[in-house]
Amino acid sequence: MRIFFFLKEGIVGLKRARLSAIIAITSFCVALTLIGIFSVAAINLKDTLFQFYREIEIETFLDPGLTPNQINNLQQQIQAFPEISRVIYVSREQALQEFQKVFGENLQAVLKENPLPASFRIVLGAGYSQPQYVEKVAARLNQLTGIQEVLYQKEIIQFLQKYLKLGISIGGIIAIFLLIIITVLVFNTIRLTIHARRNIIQIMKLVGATNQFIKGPFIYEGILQGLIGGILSVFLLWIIHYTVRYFVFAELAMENYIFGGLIALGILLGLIGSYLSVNKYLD
Amino acid sequence: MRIFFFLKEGIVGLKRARLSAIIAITSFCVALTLIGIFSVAAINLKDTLFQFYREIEIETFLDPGLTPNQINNLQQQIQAFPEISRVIYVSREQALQEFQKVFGENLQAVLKENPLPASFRIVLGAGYSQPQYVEKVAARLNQLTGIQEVLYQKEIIQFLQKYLKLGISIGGIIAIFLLIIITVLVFNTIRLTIHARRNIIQIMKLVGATNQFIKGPFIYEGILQGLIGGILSVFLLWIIHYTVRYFVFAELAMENYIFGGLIALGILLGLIGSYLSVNKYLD
Amino acid sequence: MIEFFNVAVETQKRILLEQITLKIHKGEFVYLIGKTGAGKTTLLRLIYMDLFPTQGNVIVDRYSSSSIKNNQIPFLRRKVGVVFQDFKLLSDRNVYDNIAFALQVIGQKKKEIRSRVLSVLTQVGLNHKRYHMPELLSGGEKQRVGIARALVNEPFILLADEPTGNLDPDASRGILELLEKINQGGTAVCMATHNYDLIRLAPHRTVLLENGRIKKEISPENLPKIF
Amino acid sequence: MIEFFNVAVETQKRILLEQITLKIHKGEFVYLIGKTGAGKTTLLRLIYMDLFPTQGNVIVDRYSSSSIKNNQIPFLRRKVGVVFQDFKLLSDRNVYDNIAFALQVIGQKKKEIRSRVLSVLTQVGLNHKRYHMPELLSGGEKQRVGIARALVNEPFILLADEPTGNLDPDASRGILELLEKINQGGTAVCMATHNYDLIRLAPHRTVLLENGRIKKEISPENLPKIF
Ligand SMILES: Nc1ncnc2c1ncn2[C@@H]1O[C@H](COP(=O)(O)OP(=O)(O)OP(=O)(O)O)[C@@H](O)[C@H]1O
Ligand SMILES: Nc1ncnc2c1ncn2[C@@H]1O[C@H](COP(=O)(O)OP(=O)(O)OP(=O)(O)O)[C@@H](O)[C@H]1O
Ligand SMILES: [Mg+2]
Ligand SMILES: [Mg+2]
Repeated sequence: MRIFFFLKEGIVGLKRARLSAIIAITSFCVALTLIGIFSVAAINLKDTLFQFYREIEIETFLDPGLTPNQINNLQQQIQAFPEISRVIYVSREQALQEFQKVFGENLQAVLKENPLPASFRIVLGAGYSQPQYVEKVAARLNQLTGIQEVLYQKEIIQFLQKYLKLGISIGGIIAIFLLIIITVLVFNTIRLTIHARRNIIQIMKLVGATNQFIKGPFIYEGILQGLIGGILSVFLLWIIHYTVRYFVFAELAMENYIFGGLIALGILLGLIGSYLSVNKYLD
Repeated sequence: MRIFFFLKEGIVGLKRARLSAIIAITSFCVALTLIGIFSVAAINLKDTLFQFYREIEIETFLDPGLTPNQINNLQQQIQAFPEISRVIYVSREQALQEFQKVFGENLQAVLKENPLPASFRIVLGAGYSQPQYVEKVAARLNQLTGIQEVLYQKEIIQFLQKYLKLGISIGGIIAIFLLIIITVLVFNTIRLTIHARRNIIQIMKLVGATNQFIKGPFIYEGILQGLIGGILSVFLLWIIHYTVRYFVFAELAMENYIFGGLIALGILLGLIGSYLSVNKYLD
Repeated sequence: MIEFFNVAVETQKRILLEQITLKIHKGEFVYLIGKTGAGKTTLLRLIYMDLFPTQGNVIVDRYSSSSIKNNQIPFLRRKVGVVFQDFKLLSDRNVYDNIAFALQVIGQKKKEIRSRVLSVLTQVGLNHKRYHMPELLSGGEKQRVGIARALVNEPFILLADEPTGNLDPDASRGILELLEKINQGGTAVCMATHNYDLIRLAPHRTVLLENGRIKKEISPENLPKIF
Repeated sequence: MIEFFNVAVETQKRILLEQITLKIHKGEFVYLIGKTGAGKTTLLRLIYMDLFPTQGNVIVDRYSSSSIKNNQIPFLRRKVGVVFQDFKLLSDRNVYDNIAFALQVIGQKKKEIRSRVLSVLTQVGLNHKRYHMPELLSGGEKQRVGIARALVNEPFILLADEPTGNLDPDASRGILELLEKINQGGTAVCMATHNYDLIRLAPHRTVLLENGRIKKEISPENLPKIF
């Protein structure tokens, strides 16, 4: 009964205070859109990094004196590492051919002998292609007998590790501030829309409305504003996402939970914001 | 005369509508702080990238048969490239020593002969350490006679180039949206603070105030709000910057013009926002 | 039913009311007169507890100003109909909704609300303007909406703060007749007024305020001698 | 000086005023009477051009409703003092500043403002409350602030919309005397009122509105026969 009355009053309230409602809804919409853009940026950055890490290979050079049997043994030993998904054997001959391709020179012709060792190319499992695992695996590989040298794309991994920490810190700080700031801005807007109607609250009190009763419509109005703003921000974000995919970067990823999250966040902010704001006008 | 009256009225207006003023100023403050955080993030990202690029080296392997004279000639030829700041000669012996350090094996002992060529290590000038220059310089070096092979950190440069475009696109889009959204939010706040006093504008009109006269105090109030919000955001940003430097990342850079820019942006937004908003209540 | 015990209201600057001892009985009709600024509105605000005495005690129905809890005040106000000097209409809804609001507040059913609002609108003669917004009404019409809102709740007492200040003599007489009819139905009425013509027309107990004190209480029989 | 030529004001729903032809001369004192909702406030709004006729023409000073430009309206209003039925005080500043505002608008010097505000505050008897905020004033006091604000500009005509509606008889008489004094100083006065006692006390030309039309114009000599 009452819920319906509040809901109806909330809807009617939006119509009555049209300017305030429009302003509050646009505030919600743009604020949530901003959060949405950030979320999309974050998941894309994450995806990109993971994709890169998936391509990381470790190369282990083998002692020259190993018999085929020993090599086989070693390969099985490495294969058993939980972090490792594939181990590819590269013989000395294959290594020489590759060297020739890269350096364009027939080493064997110059040196009479193949100076290159045989090696394993090791690809890490999906869950483990992250710098800390790469280094751990590399260290453990180094301790195996028969392995002469462990090489991996140290430079890129170090580069990423060095700036990843910074990037995550800065990103995290920005995300926190973004949320705080958006919350402050949206709450301010709600507060002002209610402030513009403070005399109405005053009159409601004078004709005997309980505080609960006064709050009701304002809170439902806030929730509705958040909901509508959230739905609009979903549209907006979808359009932005589509446009960016079309014109700038076709691989831009998107997760559906972001849409749901924005609407939920809108409702939550509307609820809390209007609840706190209207309370200031009740003793 | 009038300017002073408006300014005084603007200040008095802030006091009279204290709640509105506080809300508007906090909105300005947090919005500008957000923009400040973004600017700091942007300049740091830029700095980091440049710092990384400054460390890019190009290595050119020389034909084995060159005489010291020819090498000298070549070095001078390369030195003359406008993009290049330093050229370091690495002789075959030095290269061999370095190889031994990295691979731990005495190549010469095994091979009887040093298979490694002499090389130039080339460092690009400050303005040119960017991927497009690196590739161009490398291509031009390749065409010089006496040079066998040009090597550079292709992987990292390609990695950066691939994701830099994406990063700059996303960053740019976010920056534009951020500015639009912040502007919308701040304008909404100003609009509502004026909306809450619409009856005062109505009364001003009725006692014969010209539109100019009505606007004056509101615009000065808006400018003051922007100014105060800007100054507060500078403090806030300074504190955040200091805290991040202290606890997270000591090398975080900061430019003073960001502080000035925030205050200027606050004043500008306050001016335009209040001008547009108050105009809606005048025919 | 309403009792003031040696009530005083003071602000930092000055005394608004002092030594007010007054009793309004069930179903009584009381005029409150006095110069502008004498304290009539202040006295009425004490009754609907929009203001609390700084000294003494006001008892309304079973509530006392010294012990009433914040969450009891709305329930007190539902039993006290108030007509405000400055109307205090909700500017965001039309006449019908303004009046209906006082019933929605106490959780009345829609059908019941409709019949009661229409009946009270007919009483004050504004049925034809029920869908107007307050800003489109003349001063007198706003006043009548305020009276209708105060009546619709069937309060045990109606406080009217100069309800005829904005009305022409005919309309004033109409309002007075309305209030008397309500009073005859058992509702007490306490009306602050400057319009002595009305008091002459319908003499009732009259309380004269001066500078925040009760100067005189005049019984209906003695009234003709005063004016 | 003020002329209405066959003026009508219509809204979508109904006619608020029609066939109004009226002339108010320099220095005249005119009462506007009529039932509540008759159109008195609407007629006054036409004079200070808060409303425009849908038919006919209103001429005030050298401005005509059919040709006045938006940016001329403020200058017209500076010559027309208006006392509003609902006061329309600026709630964000005190009594002194409310009155001073009407002078700041026209760019008066601070010293001049001070002396004129204080003089007009003394005229309406509110000097001691000059630093009060409007919400702390009684209805009658607010009314007097409104009158003071209307007077401070030394207008050529003063429009008063029921200025005594919230005042006790003594105070009403005081206001009327004030208006008459102003009128004797050469300022025209047009006062909408329900208070026939005042008209009897100070008879002047009286215009009776009914249902948006001028029912009768009564000259001062004929007034006693009417009431
Ligand atoms: N909160 C307050 N603080 C200070 N003074 C106040 C406050 N409220 C009212 N007053 C003053 O108290 C006095 C009595 O005010 P009140 O409104 O009760 O008068 P009133 O008898 O209703 O007058 P009127 O007939 O003009 O309506 C007035 O002088 C008013 O200025
Ligand atoms: N903008 C409007 N739209 C529709 N109707 C209006 C508008 N303004 C006024 N009215 C109506 O016009 C009529 C005349 O109103 P007006 O305020 O002029 O009356 P009045 O003579 O001043 O009455 P009172 O003595 O009660 O103040 C009223 O019935 C009012 O409801
Ligand atoms: Mg009063
Ligand atoms: Mg009127």
